[in-house]
Amino acid sequence: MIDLRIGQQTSIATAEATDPRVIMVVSLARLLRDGETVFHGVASPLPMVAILLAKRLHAPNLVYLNITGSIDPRPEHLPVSTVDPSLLRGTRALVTLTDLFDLSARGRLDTAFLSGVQIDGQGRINMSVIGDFARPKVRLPGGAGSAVLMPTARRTILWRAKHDPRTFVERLDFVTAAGNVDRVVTPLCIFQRRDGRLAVESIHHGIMPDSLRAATGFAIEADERTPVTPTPTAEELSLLAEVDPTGVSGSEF
Amino acid sequence: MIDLRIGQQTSIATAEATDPRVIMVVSLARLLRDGETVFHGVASPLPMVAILLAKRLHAPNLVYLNITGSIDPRPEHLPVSTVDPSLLRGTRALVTLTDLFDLSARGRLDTAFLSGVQIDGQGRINMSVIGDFARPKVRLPGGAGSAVLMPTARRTILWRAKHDPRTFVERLDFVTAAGNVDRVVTPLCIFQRRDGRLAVESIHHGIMPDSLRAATGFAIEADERTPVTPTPTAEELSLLAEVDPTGVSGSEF
Amino acid sequence: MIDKTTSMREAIATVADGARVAIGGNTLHRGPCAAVHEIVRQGKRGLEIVKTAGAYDVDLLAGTGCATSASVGFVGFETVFGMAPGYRRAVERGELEVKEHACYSVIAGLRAAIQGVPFMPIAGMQGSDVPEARGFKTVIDPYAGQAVVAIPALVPDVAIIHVQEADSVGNARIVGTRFEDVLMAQAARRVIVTAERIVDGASFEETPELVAVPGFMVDAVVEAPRGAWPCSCAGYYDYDAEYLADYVAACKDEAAFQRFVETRILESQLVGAPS
Amino acid sequence: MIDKTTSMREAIATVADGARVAIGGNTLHRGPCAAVHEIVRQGKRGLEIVKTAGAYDVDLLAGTGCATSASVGFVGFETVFGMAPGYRRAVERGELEVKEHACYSVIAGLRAAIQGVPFMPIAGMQGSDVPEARGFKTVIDPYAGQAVVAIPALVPDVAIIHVQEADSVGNARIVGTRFEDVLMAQAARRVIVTAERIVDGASFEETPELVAVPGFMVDAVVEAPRGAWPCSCAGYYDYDAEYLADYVAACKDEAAFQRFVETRILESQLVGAPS
Repeated sequence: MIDLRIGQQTSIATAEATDPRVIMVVSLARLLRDGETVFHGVASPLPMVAILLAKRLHAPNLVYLNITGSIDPRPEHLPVSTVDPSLLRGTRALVTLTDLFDLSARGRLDTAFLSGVQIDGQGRINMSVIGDFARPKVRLPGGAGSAVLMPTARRTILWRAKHDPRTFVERLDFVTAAGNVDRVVTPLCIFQRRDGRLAVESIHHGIMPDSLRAATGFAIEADERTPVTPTPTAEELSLLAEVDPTGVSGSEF
Repeated sequence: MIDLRIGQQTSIATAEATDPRVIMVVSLARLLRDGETVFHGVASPLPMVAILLAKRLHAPNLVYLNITGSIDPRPEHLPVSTVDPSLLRGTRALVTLTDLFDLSARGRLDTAFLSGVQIDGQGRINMSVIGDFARPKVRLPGGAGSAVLMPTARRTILWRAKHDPRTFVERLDFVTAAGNVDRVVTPLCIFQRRDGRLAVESIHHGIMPDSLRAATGFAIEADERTPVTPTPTAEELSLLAEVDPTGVSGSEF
Repeated sequence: MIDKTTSMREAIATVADGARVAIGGNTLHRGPCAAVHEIVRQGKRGLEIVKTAGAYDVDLLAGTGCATSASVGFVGFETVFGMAPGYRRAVERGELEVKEHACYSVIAGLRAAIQGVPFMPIAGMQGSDVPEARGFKTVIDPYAGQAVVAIPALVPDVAIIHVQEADSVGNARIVGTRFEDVLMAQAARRVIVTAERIVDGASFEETPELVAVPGFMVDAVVEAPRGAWPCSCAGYYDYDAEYLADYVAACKDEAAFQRFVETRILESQLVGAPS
Repeated sequence: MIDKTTSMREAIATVADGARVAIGGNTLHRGPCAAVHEIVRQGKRGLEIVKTAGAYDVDLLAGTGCATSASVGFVGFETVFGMAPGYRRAVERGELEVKEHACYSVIAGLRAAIQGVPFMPIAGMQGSDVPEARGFKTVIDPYAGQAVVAIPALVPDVAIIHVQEADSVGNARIVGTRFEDVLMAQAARRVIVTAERIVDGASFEETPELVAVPGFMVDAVVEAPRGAWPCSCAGYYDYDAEYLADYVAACKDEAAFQRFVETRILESQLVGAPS
């Protein structure tokens, strides 16, 4: 996830259960399953924390993979850069990024975390340009592995720390990647892809359905009957505080 | 090189300069150049000794590559198996066989040593079958890397410790590999490939031209004007005795 | 991760008749021979062997009829003991189909499997009868238009490798040459690791660079001291020239071969079995 | 082998204007930044950068006009400092052509170069605009007939990587993550290794498994202590957040950027220069 502002380190360790940052990281963690292989790439503090949290909560045998090539690392201090050597600590083996892409290419990667500066109603992403591709108004960082991971990973979980009509758009300026998107987690809601379209699965505590619709550039259904995202439990909160005491996952906001 | 007999360890360390085993290994060594990358595969005692000899003689910067993935090893005792872990001694890096094939595939391997149970007048080899491919009279070991190395290595040096009409044939039962053959070294002579055909470059000491012709299944020119392979020098003999004191290179005969 | 240690018997019991089995090591070195012996004991049938350069392992599986095809680049005992007698006999009798490869085309097929693509373009092969004999097709480079040989993906049902050290979750350390073991482990649907020693994986944390195969890619781990014998195992033992000479000699006569298999393999102590 | 040690100035002097330069490391980590600074000092022009995921290195080469194209999958300072300002400006002004890639397609192009084939088939890419935008063609699998995207070979003229330890003949040890450095070194026509320390290569003989790039594939070796700075170098130092914050801030204004390059880079001590 890319943010124009310098990531601030405000601690979410002490934040309330209704803090969108907390809801996002806990919601991402809840989506992970025990024993599956899970990968995040660069610029991914929220997935990094969510994976480590899930391993503490309900997925001790989840296989945590990242660009450093470490497997199930036990970082002493969480880095803001999610390619940081501190993610090597405790690994017993080292693979390469190539090995991880290959793993996904042959259908052995269960879950990939990806994000997009623009996300459309089909769950496709744009990480390339705003405006014309050849001569863009804004040159974005690029999709990293997404054009390969989204179609080949068994499922992709998208996340984005910003939810506004410029992010969730009707039409992408450029389709950087498309594929097996399962869920999209935002500060306002959780989308689930059903029949190729993003539908609101649950809306976060305190978010009004009409403000969610207003913040979303494509048509969605959300009203008072829309389920509310389960509030993080005391256990989830205390383990989150242990996993991310310095609030690295807050750096995306 | 494959031999139906169990390789005997008769020492060539004390053999005379006119011993065909000595002439072969020295001739192979003389063909190597300083600084080039040189590879031998399985079942290659003569090339192994020739490479180590060349490094002592005139090619100290030759890069010696083999299937163990070692680079310029300094084996304490020469193995008969040329994939033996004893070839790891002294290497500072380890590559894989895959890396070595890739090296050749992209044009960076200067010289590959290969052999054939049958060799024809174009310097093509058969390591696959005698008789019909599907239901052979004799199933041979197979060409190992030759079908890839012969066309991609900058040059291939063939050697064969046997020189008779069943080995040097007019027609191969199966073309296992063809490619950039430069020289073929045998117990009787050295062939050089000129205009796509093997021609006698030199005939070993004491070999009669007509017996060479009789031992060769394809047409060659050899008479009293055919140059004689330069006899190994005292320096070559003494360094050979140092490099191969147990006569491993004799195991092919 | 979950403990994956098991017995050799149980690990090999998961190998189905007709399976495509990739076998690690090269010629006389670090082949998973204890596992191969267990395959013979369990009387597997219809196996397809995948290996770049084999010797005793492929020869025994061919000679005992466990294997009915082999995707191989080379099978022989090098200049040490010459040709592979059991392999020769099986092929010449039409009991074993040789899917002839260059070692590099075995690697290319494994690479395609690893990368999830149907084929791998390969340099070389010009002038060889192998592509035609094997039905290897060519593809046209869509950029410069040149023809290149395409090797179809080669996906082993199981890869069996023998390593010096592994931990209980499957992290496998190979000392010295890795041969094609890592490619096989990545390309295969299942991976069986046999190891000289099963060690505490915490000891790998200091230099994870030395682990060749990560545990999450491994399905079963078997402690098998001398598990490469009669092959060599770097840092542990050399190949057993005396045993191999006896084996090759026994192969010259069918009855002698049967007797050799009975007395020297089937009745011998099960390596890695629960005691 | 021959001693390949040289100065940073001499090593980078061999990089021609217009060269395709593969740069090791990933985002904020182990980029060969001392070499990149020397490229800026020598005022190279028309370079094409090859990297999966870049940050300061690609941004600086774009911002200073040394690079005019980049084959990259990602360029940004992650969530640490966000977007790459110099890169953005150069692209938005039309001064830098982005040859958009997925990181894996950069890898595929390098693999084709390594394997001496014109293209590499790649899984994925379905539904992405990248293949059309880049003119990536498809090939038909000659066996099952399925279409697969073909990435053309990507052959760097030179690969520049920074490692923790190298010996004088180029054997290069990488501690921790190797990123795409090894692929780049194999794919490139020439290889420049910069190292924190040049050590006696005899010390590598005990565990040659730890050497990532063998010396015979390397053309030049430069001792460059802190040669990845301001990137991190595993086991040596973390990335320099303060410097990078200053850099990103300076990029917001063109004059400030020029001043920053003058005072913080051009006038600073040449790392690895002969003293």
